[in-house]
Amino acid sequence: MKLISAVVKPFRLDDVRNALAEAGVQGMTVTEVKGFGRQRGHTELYRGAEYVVDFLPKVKIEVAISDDLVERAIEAIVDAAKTGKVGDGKIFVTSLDEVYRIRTGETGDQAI
Amino acid sequence: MKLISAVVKPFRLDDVRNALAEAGVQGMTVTEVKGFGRQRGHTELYRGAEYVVDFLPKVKIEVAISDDLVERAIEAIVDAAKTGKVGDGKIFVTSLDEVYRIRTGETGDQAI
Amino acid sequence: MKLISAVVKPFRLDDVRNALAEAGVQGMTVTEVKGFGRQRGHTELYRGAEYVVDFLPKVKIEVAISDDLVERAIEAIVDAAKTGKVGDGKIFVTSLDEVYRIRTGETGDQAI
Amino acid sequence: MRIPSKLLRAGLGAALLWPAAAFSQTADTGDTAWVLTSTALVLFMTLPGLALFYAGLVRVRNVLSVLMQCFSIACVMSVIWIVCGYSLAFSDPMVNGLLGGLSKSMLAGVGFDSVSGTIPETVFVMFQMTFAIITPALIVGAFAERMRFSAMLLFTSIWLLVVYVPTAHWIWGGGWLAEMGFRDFAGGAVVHVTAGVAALVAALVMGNRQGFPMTPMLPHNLTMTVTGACMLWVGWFGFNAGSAVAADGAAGMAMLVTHTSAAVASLTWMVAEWIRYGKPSVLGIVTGMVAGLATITPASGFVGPLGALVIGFAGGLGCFLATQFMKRKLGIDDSLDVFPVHGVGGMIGLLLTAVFSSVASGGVGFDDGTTMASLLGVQVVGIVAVFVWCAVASFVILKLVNLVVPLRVSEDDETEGLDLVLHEERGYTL
Amino acid sequence: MRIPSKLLRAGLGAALLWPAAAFSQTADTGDTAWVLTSTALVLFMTLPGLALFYAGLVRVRNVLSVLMQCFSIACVMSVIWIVCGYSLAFSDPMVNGLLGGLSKSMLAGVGFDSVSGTIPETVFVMFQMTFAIITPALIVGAFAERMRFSAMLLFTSIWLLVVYVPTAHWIWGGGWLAEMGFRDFAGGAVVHVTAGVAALVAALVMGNRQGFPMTPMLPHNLTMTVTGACMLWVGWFGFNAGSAVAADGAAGMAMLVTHTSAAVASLTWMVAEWIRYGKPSVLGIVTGMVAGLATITPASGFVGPLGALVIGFAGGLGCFLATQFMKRKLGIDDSLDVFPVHGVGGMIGLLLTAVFSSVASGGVGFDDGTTMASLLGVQVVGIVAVFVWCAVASFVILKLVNLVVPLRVSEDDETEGLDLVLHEERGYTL
Amino acid sequence: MRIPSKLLRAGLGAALLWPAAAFSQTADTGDTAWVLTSTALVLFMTLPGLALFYAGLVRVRNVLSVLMQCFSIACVMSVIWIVCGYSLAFSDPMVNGLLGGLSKSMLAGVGFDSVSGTIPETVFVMFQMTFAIITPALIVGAFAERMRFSAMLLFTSIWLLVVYVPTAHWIWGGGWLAEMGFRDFAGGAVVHVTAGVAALVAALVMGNRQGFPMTPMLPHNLTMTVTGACMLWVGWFGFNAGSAVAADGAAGMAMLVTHTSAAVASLTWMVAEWIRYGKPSVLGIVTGMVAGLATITPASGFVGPLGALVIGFAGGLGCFLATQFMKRKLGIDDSLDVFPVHGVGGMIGLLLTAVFSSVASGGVGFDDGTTMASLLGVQVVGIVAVFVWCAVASFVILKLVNLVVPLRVSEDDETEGLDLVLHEERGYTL
Ligand SMILES: Nc1ncnc2c1ncn2[C@@H]1O[C@H](COP(=O)(O)OP(=O)(O)O)[C@@H](O)[C@H]1O
Ligand SMILES: Nc1ncnc2c1ncn2[C@@H]1O[C@H](COP(=O)(O)OP(=O)(O)O)[C@@H](O)[C@H]1O
Ligand SMILES: Nc1ncnc2c1ncn2[C@@H]1O[C@H](COP(=O)(O)OP(=O)(O)O)[C@@H](O)[C@H]1O
Repeated sequence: MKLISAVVKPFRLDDVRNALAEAGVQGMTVTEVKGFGRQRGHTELYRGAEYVVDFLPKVKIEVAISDDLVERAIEAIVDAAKTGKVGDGKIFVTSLDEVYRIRTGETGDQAI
Repeated sequence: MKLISAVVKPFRLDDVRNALAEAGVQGMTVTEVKGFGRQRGHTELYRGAEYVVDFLPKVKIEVAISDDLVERAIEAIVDAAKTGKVGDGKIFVTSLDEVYRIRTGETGDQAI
Repeated sequence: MKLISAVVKPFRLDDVRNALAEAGVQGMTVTEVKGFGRQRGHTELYRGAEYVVDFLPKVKIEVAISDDLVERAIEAIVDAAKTGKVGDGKIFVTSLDEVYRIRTGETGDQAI
Repeated sequence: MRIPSKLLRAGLGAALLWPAAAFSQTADTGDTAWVLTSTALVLFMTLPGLALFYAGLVRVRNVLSVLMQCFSIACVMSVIWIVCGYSLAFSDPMVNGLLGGLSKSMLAGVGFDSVSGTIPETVFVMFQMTFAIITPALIVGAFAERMRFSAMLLFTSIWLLVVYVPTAHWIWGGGWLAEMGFRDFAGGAVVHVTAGVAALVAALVMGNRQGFPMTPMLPHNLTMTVTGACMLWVGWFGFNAGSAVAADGAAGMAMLVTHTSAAVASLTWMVAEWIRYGKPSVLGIVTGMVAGLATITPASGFVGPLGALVIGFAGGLGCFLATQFMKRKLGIDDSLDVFPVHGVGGMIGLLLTAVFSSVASGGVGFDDGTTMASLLGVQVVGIVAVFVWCAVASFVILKLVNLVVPLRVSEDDETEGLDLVLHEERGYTL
Repeated sequence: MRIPSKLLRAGLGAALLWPAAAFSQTADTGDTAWVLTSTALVLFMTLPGLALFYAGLVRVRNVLSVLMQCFSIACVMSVIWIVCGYSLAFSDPMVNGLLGGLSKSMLAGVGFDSVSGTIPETVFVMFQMTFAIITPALIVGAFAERMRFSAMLLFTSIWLLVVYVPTAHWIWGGGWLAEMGFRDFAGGAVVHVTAGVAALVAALVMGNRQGFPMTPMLPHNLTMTVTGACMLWVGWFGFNAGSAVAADGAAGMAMLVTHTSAAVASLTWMVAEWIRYGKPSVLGIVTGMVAGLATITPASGFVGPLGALVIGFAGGLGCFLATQFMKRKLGIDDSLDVFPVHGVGGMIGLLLTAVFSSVASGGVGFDDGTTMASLLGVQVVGIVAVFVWCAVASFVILKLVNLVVPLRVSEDDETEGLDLVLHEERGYTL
Repeated sequence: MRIPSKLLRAGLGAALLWPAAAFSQTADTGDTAWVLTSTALVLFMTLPGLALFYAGLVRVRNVLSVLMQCFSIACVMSVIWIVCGYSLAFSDPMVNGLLGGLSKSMLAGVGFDSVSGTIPETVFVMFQMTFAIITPALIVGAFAERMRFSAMLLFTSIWLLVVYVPTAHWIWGGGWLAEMGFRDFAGGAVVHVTAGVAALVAALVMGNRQGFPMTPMLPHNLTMTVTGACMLWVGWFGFNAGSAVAADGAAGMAMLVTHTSAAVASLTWMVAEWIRYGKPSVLGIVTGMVAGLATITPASGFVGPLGALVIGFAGGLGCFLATQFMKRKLGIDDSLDVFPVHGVGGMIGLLLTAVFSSVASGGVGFDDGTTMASLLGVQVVGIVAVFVWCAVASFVILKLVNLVVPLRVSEDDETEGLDLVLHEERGYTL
C-alpha cells in the first residue's frame, strides 16, 4: 500500500476529488497548508506600503491506496490539478507499512 | 521507528490522547483535517435550499514511536477512537528513517 | 529522495525558511499544527478559574529533498529552530518512493 | 415618511408639495434630536449593518469585496446626493410631477437656518441621504462574488440618478404618485421595490456564479451575518420611526409596528423552515426578520399593531416562498436573495398598506374621498410604474456600463476570489 | 424605572399607579426623542450586544445556537408582550397589587395619540418591551451549550408570564412593592435578580455540561465577547438613563452614575485578578463591567457620583468573589456566570440603593416618613420576595417543560455541538 | 464645539467663559436628548469602534492586548475625569488662562438640577468625558504590539492630566486660546493633534517593532477593522454634531459637513491608491474616511458643504501622502499611523477652518474685528502651542514612566505575543 500526498491549488480540490472518485478512490483526507516554491506570492497593500506575501494557500490531499491503483490515481490527480501555470503543485508517494480501519479493526487493503 | 498517523473523529481526541499517554507515548502532533469517505456529510440549509456538505471535520494525530511500542499504541488508539459508527477513521503506519530532537540534537529512540 | 517533516515553534518559521533557502531548498509546505509533548502549555484564565491548555501551537514544515541534501537541510533546520528551551520540536525523516511535479509531469529529483 | 403625519391624518397630506414648502419658521429641538438620531441609525444600517449582513453570506475569498462595495457606495452616493441628487428629488420640479429641479444643487440655499417642517433642512438632507445610500447598497447582494468593482461603481452611480431620484420625487417629493395619494411611508417602493427589481435584472444580466446551483456556496461567517442583521433591526427604528420626521405619537407607533412585524416575520420564517425541513436555521430567522422589516416599511406610518401582526406574517411567509421559488424553480442566482426578500416584501407591504390603513384595524384611516379599494388601486398603479421603470432603466444601464467596462471579472479571477484580484487583500490572517 | 423622577423627589412617587394614569395630555418631543433612542439602545443591548457577548464565550460548535436563542427570544417575547404581557404588567390590576389586567391585551386602546407621562404610550410600550426581551435572554448563559431549542422557547415564554410580568407589576406597575416604596430604578430586581435566580435554578435542574469542570471550555472568540460587552455598555445608557422616561437632569445623572459604576467595577475586577492570578485578563475586565452595570441599575435614578463609585467597587468585588465561589466551591455549571454576575450584582445594588439614596452622599433623599433603615428593610423584603417567587416558579416551569420535551439534548448531540444538531449550520467556514 | 453656535455667530462666543457660567436656568429637553444620544455615540466610537478598528490591524497574537488597552483606558480616564479632570478643564481657573481649578473635583456641586447652557451639567460632564476617553485611546495605535500593559496605564493616566486637560481648558474651557478666538469646534487640536503628536513621540521613544519594516505585519482581520471604521463614522455624528450642544441648525450642519468630508476623503484615498498602486484597497478607503473625519472635526461648526468638500479632499490626500512619507521615507513605526492620519489631519483641518469659515464659502463668518488672515494666524499659534506642549510633555512622561516600569516587553514576549504573555488569553479558539 502507498500513501499519496498531493499538494495542489485550492480551487482544483473539487476536480481532483471527483477525478479520484472516478479512479476508484473512496476516501481521502484534506489539509489546508501554505506553500512556498517557485510561484511568487502576491503583493499586499498596507496603507500605501507594499509587502510581498510569499506563501500561497494550497491544499494537501492524502490518499491511502493499494499498490495497483497508484498509477491511475496519480494520473487522475495530475489531469485534474494541472493548469499549466507555475505553482500547480507536487505529488509525493511513500510506502505504507500498515493500515487499520478503526471501526472494524480491518487491516491492509480491506481497511482503505 | 514508525510514524503512526491516525485520522479520528474530533471529539475523540481527548480520549485518544489519554489512552496514548497511558500506553507510554509522551508526545504527539495534531492537525485539523477534512475527511472524505463512506460517512456522509450533513445537509446544510441555506434559506430553504439544502446542500450536502460532503467533507467532515476530523483530526489527524501523528505519533513517532519506537517499534516495540507500535502495537500497544495502535490498540490504544482503536479502543479510544471507536464509536462503532461509520467514519471512525483510519490508522496509517509508515517507517521512519530518522528522528531528531532539535533542542538536544539527540536522534533515534532517544529523540522521541 | 527523502521527506523531512520538522515540527518547530511558530515564531522560528521565518528563520527556518531562510536557512533552508540558503541550504539550497527551494520549496516547502507548511501546516499549522498543535503539539503535545514535554513542554507544558500555558494556564488560561476564565473568570478567575485557571485551566491548563496543554497543547501548543507549532508549525510543521515538510520538505521533499534529494538524498544528498538531507544532512545540510537538517543542520539548517536545527540551527534555525533551536532556542535551547523545551519544546523546540522534532525532525522526522521518511523515504519517498516517488515525486511528481504536476505542471510538467517531471518526476524524481527533477520534480522537487 | 415625508408627509407629516399630523397633516396626513387631517386629510391634507397627499396633495402637499413637501418639504420644499417649509411651513414653520423655527425647528423643534425634540423633533430635530430624533431625526438627527435617526440619521445616525440609518447610516448604521448600511455601515456596518448591511455590509456585515451581506459579507458574512459570501465565501471567504470575497468578503472584503462586499464590504468595499457597500462602503464605496456610501461614499459615492453621498457626493452625488449633495451635488444634485437631493435637488432633483426634493426641490421645485423641473418636469412637473416627474423630477425635481437643480435649484438646490450643491445644496445651494441650504444654510444653518433653513428649516424644513419642524427640523433644520440640513437634517432633512442628511436623513434623506442615508436612504439614497442604502438603496443601491441593497442591490449588491444580487451580483456579489462576481462583479467588477469599477463597473459596480459606474452602475450604482447612474442608477441612483436614473431610478432612485425620480422615484423618490414621484412619491416623496410631491410628484405624480404623491398627488394620486400613493402611500409609501418609509420606502416600500422607493427603497425596497427599486432595489429588489434592480437586483433581479442584475442577476439576469450578469448570469449565475460559476457552479451555481450545484456547488454549495455557504456563508463563510454566519456570526457576521447575524451581527449585521441585528444592526439592521435596530437601525430600522430610525428608518421607519424617523420617517415621521418628528418625535411624536406617529413615530412611536411606527416603531411599534416595525418591531412587531420584524418579530412576527422572523417567527414565521422559522416555523416554515421547521415544518418544511425539520430544523429552524439561524440564517432563516434573520432572513425572516429582514423580510418583515421590508414589508412593514411602506405601511409603518399608517397601520396599528394588528395590521403589523398580519403584515409581518404575510411578509415572512411570502418572502420565504418567493426565495424558494427563485432559487429552486427559476434557478436565478440573485445571490443573496435581494428580490425575493426586498422586492417581494416591498410589494406585499404596499398592498397591505391599503388594507390596514383602515381605522377598523387600528390604522390612520383614508384621506377624504378615498376608500380602501381606491387606495388599493393607487398602490397597484404605483407598484407597476416603479417596477417597470426600474426594470427597464436598470437593464439599459447595465448594458451600457458593460460597453465601457465588462460587468463580470474573468473566470479565473472569480475562482481566485475578488479580494485578492481586485483589492490585493485578504479578509483574515489568523 | 418608571416613577417620574421629579415626582419622586417631591415625595409623591411611590404611591402612584403609573403610567396607567396619564397625567399629561400632550407628549414632550424632547422626552419622546430620548425614550425612542433609549428603546433602540436597549434592543441593541440584546441584539447584537448580549448575543455576541454570550456567543463568544461558548465553544465554536455552539456559537450559532446561542445567537439563535437570543434572537428567537427577542421575537417571541415581543409577541407575548403585545398579546398580553404589557397589559398584565401595566394596566389596571386584576388582582390588587399582584397582577395587572387584560384590558390592554392586543394593545387595545393604545393609539397614535395615547400619552403616558410625557411620552406617547406606544413609546412606553416599546421601551418596556425591550426590557421584557433582555431579561429572559440573560438566562441563556446558564444553560448554554446543552439545552434543546424547543424546550428553551417553551421555558422562556412561560417564564415571562409567570415570573417577569408579575414582578414588573409589583415594582413598576403600581403593585405591592411599589406601594411599599421599594426602589428599583431600572431593573435590579425586575431584570437582574429574576434572570440571575432563574439561571441558578436552570443550571441546577439541567446539570453540568459534560466534562465540566475538568475539561477547559474556553471562549471560542473573545473578540466577539468584547464587542458584545462594549455594546452592552453603550446600550445600558438607554436602559438606565432611558428609565428616567424624560430627557432631564435625572436622565443625565442616571447616565453619569451608570458609566461611573461600570468603569470602577471593571477596574476592580481587573485589579482583583491581577493580585490573585498575576495577570489581568480581557474577559475579567469586561465581566467586571457587566457586574458594575447590573449593580448600579436599581440605584441609577437615586444616587449621585459618590454613591456610584462605591456601588461600582462593591459590584465588581462582590461579583468577582461570587463567581469564584460558584465555580470553584460549589461546582455549579451556570455556564456563563449569570447568577454570580446579574443575581448577586442586582442584590448588592438594591441594598446599596437604600444607603446611597441619602442626600448626604449626593442622592435624591428618602420619601417623607422613610429613613435609610426603613428603606433598607423594604429592599430586603423585595429581594426575598422576588428571589423566592422566581426560584420556585422557575423550578416548576422547568420540570413541567421537561415532561413535554426533554430539556437537554442527548450526550452525542452535546458532543457534536448544537449548531449542526439543532440548526444544521456551522458558524464559520473560513 | 463648546461655544454655543448661536452666540458665536452673534460675535460673542470667543470671549465667553463657558459653560462655567450657566446662562439659562432650565434645560431644553430636545437639546438634552441629542447630547445624551451624542454621548452614547462618542462612547460607541471608542468601545467598540476604535478598539475594533485597531485590533483588526494587528497580528492575531496581539488582538486582545489592543482591545484591553482601549477598554482599560476608557475605565481609567473616566475615573480620573470624575476625580479632577473635569474640574481642571472646565471649572473656574486656578491659573488664569492655563488651567481650571479644583472646585468641581469629585463633581462637587454637580447635582440633579445643575444646568450648563441648555442641558443638565451632568450631561455636559458625560459628553466631555467621552472625549477624554477617546483621545488617549487613539494613541494606542502608535505603540501597539509592544508596550507593557502597566506602563501603558501609567503613561495615559498622567498624559490625560498633563496634556489633554490643559489643552481642553485653553480651547474649550475659556483659556488663553479661547480668548484669542482660536476655532476648534469638536477637537481638531484638543483631540487629534494631541493624540497624533503623542503617538509620534511614543513611536520614536519606544522604537520599531521587531522586524519592521522588512517583515510584513499584515492586519489579522480586516473585517474587524472595517466594522470598527463604520462605527467610527456613525459615532462621529455624535462627536461633531453633538458638539453643537443643541439640537439645532448648527448641529444639522455639523452632521452634514462631517459626513461630506468623510465621503470625499474616502474616495480621495481610494483614487490615490488606485492611481499609485493599480488597485483600491479596503484598508485604504476606511483610512481615508478616518482622515476625512479627523480633518473636518475642528471645522465642523464653522463651515458649509462647499468647505466640507474641499476639506475632505485635502484631508484625504494630505494624510495619504503623510502616511507614505512616515513609513517609507522616515521608517518610523507609528504602527497604526496615528500621527499621519490624526495629527496631520487635525492640523490641516485647523488651518482650513480659517479659510472656509468665510460666509462666501457657506461658513458662519468671522467674529467682529477678525478676518480670515487674522484667524489663520491664531490657528497657527494654537497649533504650534499644542504641538510643542504635547511633544515635550509626552516625551518627558514616557521617559519617567520608563524609570518605573520598562515601556516595552522583552523581545521574547514580543515574539510570543502580548495576549498570552500579558493576559494569558488567546483571541480565537476556532
Ligand atoms: N521540495 C518541496 N517539498 C515540499 N513541498 C514542496 C516542495 N516544492 C514545492 N512544494 C509545494 O508545491 C507547491 C508548488 O510548488 P512551486 O515550486 O511553486 O510550483 P510547481 O509545482 O509548479 O513547481 C509549493 O507551494 C509547495 O507547497
Ligand atoms: N483511502 C483513504 N486515504 C486517506 N484517508 C482516508 C481514506 N479513507 C478514509 N480516510 C479518512 O478516514 C475518514 C473515515 O473514513 P470513512 O470511510 O468515512 O469511515 P470508516 O473509517 O468508518 O471507514 C475519512 O473521513 C477520511 O478522513
Ligand atoms: N512522539 C512524537 N510524535 C510526534 N510529534 C511529537 C512527538 N514528540 C513530540 N512531538 C512534537 O514535538 C513538539 C515538541 O516536543 P516536546 O516534547 O514538547 O519538546 P522537545 O522537542 O524539546 O523534546 C511537540 O509539541 C509535538 O508537536
